[in-house]
Amino acid sequence: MQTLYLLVPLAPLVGAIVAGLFGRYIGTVWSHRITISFVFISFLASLIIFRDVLNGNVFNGTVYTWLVTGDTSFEIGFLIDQLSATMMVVVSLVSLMVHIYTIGYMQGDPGYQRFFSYISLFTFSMMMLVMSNNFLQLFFGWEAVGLVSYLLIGFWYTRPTATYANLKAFLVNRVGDFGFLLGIALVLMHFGTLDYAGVFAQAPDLAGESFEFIPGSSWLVITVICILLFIGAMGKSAQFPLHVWLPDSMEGPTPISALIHAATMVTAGIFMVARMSPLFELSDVALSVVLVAGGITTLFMAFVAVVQNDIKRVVAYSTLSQLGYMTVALGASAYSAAIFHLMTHAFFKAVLFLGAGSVIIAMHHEQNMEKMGGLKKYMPITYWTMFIAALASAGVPGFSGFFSKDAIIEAVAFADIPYAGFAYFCVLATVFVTALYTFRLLFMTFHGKPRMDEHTKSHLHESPWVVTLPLVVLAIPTVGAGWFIGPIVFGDYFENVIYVLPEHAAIEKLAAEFTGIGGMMLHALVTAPFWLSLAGILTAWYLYTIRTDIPAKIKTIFGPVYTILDKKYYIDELYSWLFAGGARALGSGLWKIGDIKLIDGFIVNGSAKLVAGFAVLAKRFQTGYIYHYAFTMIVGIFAILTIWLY
Amino acid sequence: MLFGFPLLSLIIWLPILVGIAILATGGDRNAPLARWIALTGSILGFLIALPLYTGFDPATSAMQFVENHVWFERLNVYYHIGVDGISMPLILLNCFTTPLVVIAGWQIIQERVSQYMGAFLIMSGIVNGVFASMDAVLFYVFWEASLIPMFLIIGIWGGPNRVYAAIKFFLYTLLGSLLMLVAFIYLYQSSGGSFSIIDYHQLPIPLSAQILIFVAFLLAFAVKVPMWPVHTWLPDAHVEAPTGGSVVLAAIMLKLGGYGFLRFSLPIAPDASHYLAEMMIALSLIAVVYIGLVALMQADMKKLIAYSSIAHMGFVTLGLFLFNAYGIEGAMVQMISHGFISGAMFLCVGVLYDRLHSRQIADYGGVVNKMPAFAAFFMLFAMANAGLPGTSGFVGEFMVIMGAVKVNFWYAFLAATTLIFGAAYTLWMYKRVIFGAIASPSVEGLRDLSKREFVLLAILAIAVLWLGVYPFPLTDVMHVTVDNLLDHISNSKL
Amino acid sequence: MNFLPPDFTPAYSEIFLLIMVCVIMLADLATGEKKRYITYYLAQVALIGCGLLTFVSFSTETIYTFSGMFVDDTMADILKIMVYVTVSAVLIYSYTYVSERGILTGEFFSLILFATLGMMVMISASHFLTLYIGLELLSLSLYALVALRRDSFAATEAAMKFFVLGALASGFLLYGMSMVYGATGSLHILNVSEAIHDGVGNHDVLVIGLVFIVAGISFKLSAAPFHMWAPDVYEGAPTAITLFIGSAPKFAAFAFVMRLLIEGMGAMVADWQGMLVILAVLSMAIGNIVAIAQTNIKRMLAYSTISHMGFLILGFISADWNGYSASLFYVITYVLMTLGTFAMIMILSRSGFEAEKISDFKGLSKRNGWYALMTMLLMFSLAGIPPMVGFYAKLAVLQAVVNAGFVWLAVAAVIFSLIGAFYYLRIVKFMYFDAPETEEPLTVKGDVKLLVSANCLAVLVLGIFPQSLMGLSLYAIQNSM
Amino acid sequence: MVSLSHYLVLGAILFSIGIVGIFLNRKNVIIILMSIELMLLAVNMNFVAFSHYLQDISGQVFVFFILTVAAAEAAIGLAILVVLFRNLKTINVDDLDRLKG
Repeated sequence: MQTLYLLVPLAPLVGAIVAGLFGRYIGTVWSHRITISFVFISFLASLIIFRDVLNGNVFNGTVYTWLVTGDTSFEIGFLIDQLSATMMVVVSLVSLMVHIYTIGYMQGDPGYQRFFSYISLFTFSMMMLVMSNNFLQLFFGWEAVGLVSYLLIGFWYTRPTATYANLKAFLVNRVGDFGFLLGIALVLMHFGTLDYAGVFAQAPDLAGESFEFIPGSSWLVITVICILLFIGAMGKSAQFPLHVWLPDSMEGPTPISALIHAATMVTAGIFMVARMSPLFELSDVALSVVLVAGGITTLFMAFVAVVQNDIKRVVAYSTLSQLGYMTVALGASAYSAAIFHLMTHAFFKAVLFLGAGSVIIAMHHEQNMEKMGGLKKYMPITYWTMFIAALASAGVPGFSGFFSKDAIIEAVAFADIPYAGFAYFCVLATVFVTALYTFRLLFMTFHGKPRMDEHTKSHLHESPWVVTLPLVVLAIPTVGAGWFIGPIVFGDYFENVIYVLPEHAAIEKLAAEFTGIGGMMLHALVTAPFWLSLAGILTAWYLYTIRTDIPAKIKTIFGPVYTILDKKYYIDELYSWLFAGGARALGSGLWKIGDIKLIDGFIVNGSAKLVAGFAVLAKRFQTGYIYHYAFTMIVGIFAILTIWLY
Repeated sequence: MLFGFPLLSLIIWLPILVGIAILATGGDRNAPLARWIALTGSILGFLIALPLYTGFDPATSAMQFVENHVWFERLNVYYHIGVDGISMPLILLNCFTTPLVVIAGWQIIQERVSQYMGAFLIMSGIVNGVFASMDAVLFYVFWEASLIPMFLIIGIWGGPNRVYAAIKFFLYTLLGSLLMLVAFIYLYQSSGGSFSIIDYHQLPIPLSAQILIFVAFLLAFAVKVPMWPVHTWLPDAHVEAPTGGSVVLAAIMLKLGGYGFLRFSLPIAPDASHYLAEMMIALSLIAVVYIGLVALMQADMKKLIAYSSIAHMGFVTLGLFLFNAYGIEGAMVQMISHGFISGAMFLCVGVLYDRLHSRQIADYGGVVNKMPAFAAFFMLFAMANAGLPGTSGFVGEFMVIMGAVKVNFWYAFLAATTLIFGAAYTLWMYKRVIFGAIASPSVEGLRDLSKREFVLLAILAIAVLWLGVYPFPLTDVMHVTVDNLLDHISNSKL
Repeated sequence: MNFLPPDFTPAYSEIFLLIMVCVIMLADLATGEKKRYITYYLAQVALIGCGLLTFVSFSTETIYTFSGMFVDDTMADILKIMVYVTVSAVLIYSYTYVSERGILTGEFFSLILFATLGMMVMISASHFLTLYIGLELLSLSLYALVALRRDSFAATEAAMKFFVLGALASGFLLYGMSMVYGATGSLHILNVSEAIHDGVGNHDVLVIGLVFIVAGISFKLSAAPFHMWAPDVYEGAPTAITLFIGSAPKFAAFAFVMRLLIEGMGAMVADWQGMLVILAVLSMAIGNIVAIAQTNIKRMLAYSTISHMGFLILGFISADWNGYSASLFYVITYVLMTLGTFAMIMILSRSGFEAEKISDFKGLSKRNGWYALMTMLLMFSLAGIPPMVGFYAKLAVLQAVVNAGFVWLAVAAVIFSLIGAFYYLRIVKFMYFDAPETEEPLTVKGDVKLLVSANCLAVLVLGIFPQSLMGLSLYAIQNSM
Repeated sequence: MVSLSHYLVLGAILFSIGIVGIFLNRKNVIIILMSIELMLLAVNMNFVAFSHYLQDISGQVFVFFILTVAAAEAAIGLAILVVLFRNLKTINVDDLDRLKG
């Protein structure tokens, strides 16, 4: 079995190296064949492992010792249990689909092999992150994923906006990793080891301990650790303060938006918090922070999504909002619901992104929805798969999205930690907004009068099978995945992996009422979310097919509100002015004044000039007159005499 | 003494003798001869250094390969050399870098080739001497002698403002080391007439004297590291030095300071080290944060990398004064990894400089379109410089931060900011130089890496990745020595 | 009253030299302008003869003759041998220079040999009178040598300054001697030291005497308050004479201090130690700082001599055999370096062109790599950078000072030597970093080339194996104390 | 009656007149030569006084050597003076400032 575990991450790595280093020699066709076959091997292996985990044997072992220092040894090892197995399947499936999809999307692009090597490298890093059994390897996967997203966002390096976006993405991720590393440091300090098993074992008896975090106040150790780890998660999963990079990362090619910025990388943060559930459970303060961050992100990003006209930006903000959902679920200790939503979201978001990609191909890389319309006739498969994904995303009963989102909403209702009320309100309001912007996208692109120019209109046709096949394949779980909610969320699927305190009993209460999928769907008719999403769909239908003039009027009435939303609450400008600008100003100030004037100018050259000044001064004493020389000799003697005699 | 053969002396004197032989080859007519002798000499120097690693016994903290002969009894000075867990990796780094530097200067240096190659080989021998010497005067002689070749390298083959940089470099280091000389003489007095460093480790010294000695050593090593207030010579020296010169300067010369702290300041004045630890940590943190910000604003690539190496070396001094195993071993690993990374970064800038003769970032843009292989290597080294896990840059910083959090969370907090600043200035420079459309016709004319440059960068890339993925063999060597040093520091000498 | 002829054996070399000088003067009458090399070879033969004589009569115990006025101990023998070597080196170096300037006359050789005789008498003086006679013989012949170039304004002016200040200094010295004579009642150095040791004389008179003697000494050493003559004389005199003034007399001055201050007034160590500290600090300060502002190479080397004399005095301050042997070692290395440096200046200057400015060293590495390397070794040794011998000299002297408890003085010395390092570095900068002004190849005679290379390589070799010289100086001091 | 200290005081006065003669004089070099001679004679005065006081002959023997040396010095001093005059056409002390700095 060990070789299988090794195979899952190493196969894509080998593929990446082959395509990366020897891409030019083996040509485009062979490079995508090799990478796809290796990722396929990894997918198969993870399926086998998934089945193996299902019938019970969990694995936690080390591959090799990375480093030994100060009586702790850091290893590279794997922890294969239900959580990592599901994640492995999800990641490898979506990655495989994206690999196949890219053949069509990146047709004729000069960097073809390079792109394939990057996405395989991404799969390798994601696998390392998911399968790791200690914090160090988790951090390695964390940063490697950040690196690959940097490479992929800036794939078309000649576009200045792309290189700006990838630098911004990397730096914001680095801010998150900054917090994450400090969290790991504290873990090592207080637990003495970075191995999950060791840490989780000691966690309960460390719950009470606190230390002088800020000289005045003393904080719980666990709280500080969890908040720091969550900062890392915020950076990676683009939660409220550190979300600015995700919309810009749309500069990268669409396949990677689907793979990285929807399905896998952004969910790494959620996976990490779920994995650290034994720690998070011990600190209510941390959970409420998670809750609040999730709530803010989900609501406010949804509003922004409504006003976006670029198709990929809409889907990006929708991802932000859905991630907010998962974070809220984590905050409410409904980890299994969060993971379940992560899984379902991976599928329907991938479909939405890939669908948007296929629309963009058809429209010759035109991304502005205002220039689209009436594509339904020309692209039936894309239309119908995106329609299913939209239904799932809006949470219409029967589709996967409904089950996971509904579970989360009710879990938050039962949660009783501080700020749960606020989170519940956010989550509820977002249901309506999600439905609104998802179907706004659908109607603007596929229904109504075609608004594109003649030339593109004449060329409109359905994308090749390479593009539509993944859409169809991913559409199936978009519908079907929801039905497995029973065993995964309410059953004992995550039984010994995710640890939930008895008092955070949100999931138990839900499990008690759960009467199967049918019962849940019927029950939904009674609850608010169903009606909200229905209302959202209807308003979208009304505004964007029947009375298309109303949105313009709304925009004029709510002028300032519209601009705030359009400018994404001016957060981007604030960050670039405060942090980037501030750092540059401070840097040049320190350099010009500190280094050049003060140290170099004043102390170093200053002392040199001082000595030179003395030299010229003393040189003038040597006047050349004999009597001056005689005089100094006599003064010398006289001085010594007076010193010694008196 | 390994099987009766004075290996360590050979490692020190072989490069020097080969260097002198190259000097003797005279003018530029037989330049190729000088180059080939230099290459074979440096590779030979590296090969004979390997038994140091293979024959090294990591179980004992005592000195190995020891040779001890009388040098001159008048002042009771011995030719006493030996190697332990701290100095052995540094010697290997030095022997590893010299062939690279010789290859780097192969085509670029056309005038006075024999003096160039000779200077480097002599330099390499002398630096080996510094790391291996266990006698205060022998250490001091090698320490000062290493200034002369570097002074000539910067001064003769350097850039336009080389004279100022060379003299500033020389006098700056000389100021520090002269005070160290007085400290050695004082120790010679109080130890009753012995210059052996090992006696100094056991010598009880009152606190006030310890503080004076520590300050004297501090000035000498702080200039070399360089630590924050006395660092202004490094950017000038780097900007003006030829490519090979700045690689040696960054990869090896800066390690002399770190090594000095480990060999002298900590063991000889442990109480003073504890007493002044906060100040040292504050200085190192300033180096990390202050220099990180200053590096952001540089318009000259070499200056930027120079400032970045000051920030990385800030980690070394931070690690040293945490007085725990993570810190010190982290500092050691950081020194080795910084040797590889900043050496590689300077080679990359050298590759660009040889083509366009300009170091200004503004003169470049879109280099990736013309030099994809170079862009890939430069990406790897930029990421390593920003401390990406999987590359050697991360290992040292990780261990030091782990050590810092044990002492005080906020030390680790400030140190960890290097993650952000490091990434910011390196990648911003990378973006402006490499990414984007082709900025100017001169960039249009660039051709990709020549075979020589490719081999050079490939070797360093392998080193950086190997140390990042599997650092175990390096740290395994230094455990016992560092633990011995730690419990030596912990018990007071008053 | 029977007159016992004194034991002449210790003074054989002095007598032999006197005879040879007379022979040279007569030989010079016979030989015309062309065959001047005969007097040159005679002079060399004289020096070699003295060397053999001193070497033969070498013995570790000290012998007193001429009723206690003349002493021959190991230190005296070693110093004399050093003087012979230095003077013959001076003659070899300056032969071409002097012949080009037309001062290759009989007087040149006889005056130099008379000066050597004066030095030898000073070295083995154990009576105030012999000391004074030796000193005056040396000084007067030096005044004459400086004025040898009759047609050069600078030389005559330098000679006059040197004469006046020299006379003033010897006046001080005599006044000091008279005071000491009055206080202790004897002119024999041994009796004087016993008298002071027993506390015979009136303390104030002794202190006045001591001050005046220290003034005379520091003039001879060109130490700080009494250094004013050195820059003008070094610059004014022809380079060959400056070379002679800068090297051999330093041995004599060292002996002068040892005999008079250490052996004579050793008991008053508390007093003269303080005075020497003042002298040392002032000379290091003035020497190093003013040298930076110089453009004339000879004037710069004058100030460098002043700073080196400051370091030399550091050795005396420690007032024990360890310090004196450090100073002796310092003097030997200093003379070795000065010989090499001035020889390089003479090599650079040709007939009609005086290598006066420091910038004449520009681009020497391109004109002639070998001599550039040689000068670089000298410069780094003068600056006290290991692995050259200059460093070990500084190390020994600093160790002596710290041993005597003057740690602050050592720190001050080190700071001044840092300032000093700059102007030595500047010469290396001119040689290696700048382009040459003239493309003239250097024409050098075989023997000078050989001697200069030996001299400079000695600086490096002694740096790597300093034990020989250090051991010799220790041996010399220990046997004669 | 005239005691040792009187002689010493006289010697000291003569000595200081000699010194003052050297550095106060702005006119010509000959006066400097004369003041040097005066200084040496003052020292002789001291030696004779001490030798008589100590009843020890060696002091007076020393005086004879000082006299001969003083003569030799005067000779060389005048010789240099002549050469100086031939070159600089002046023996004014103020003109001897070519070498300075």
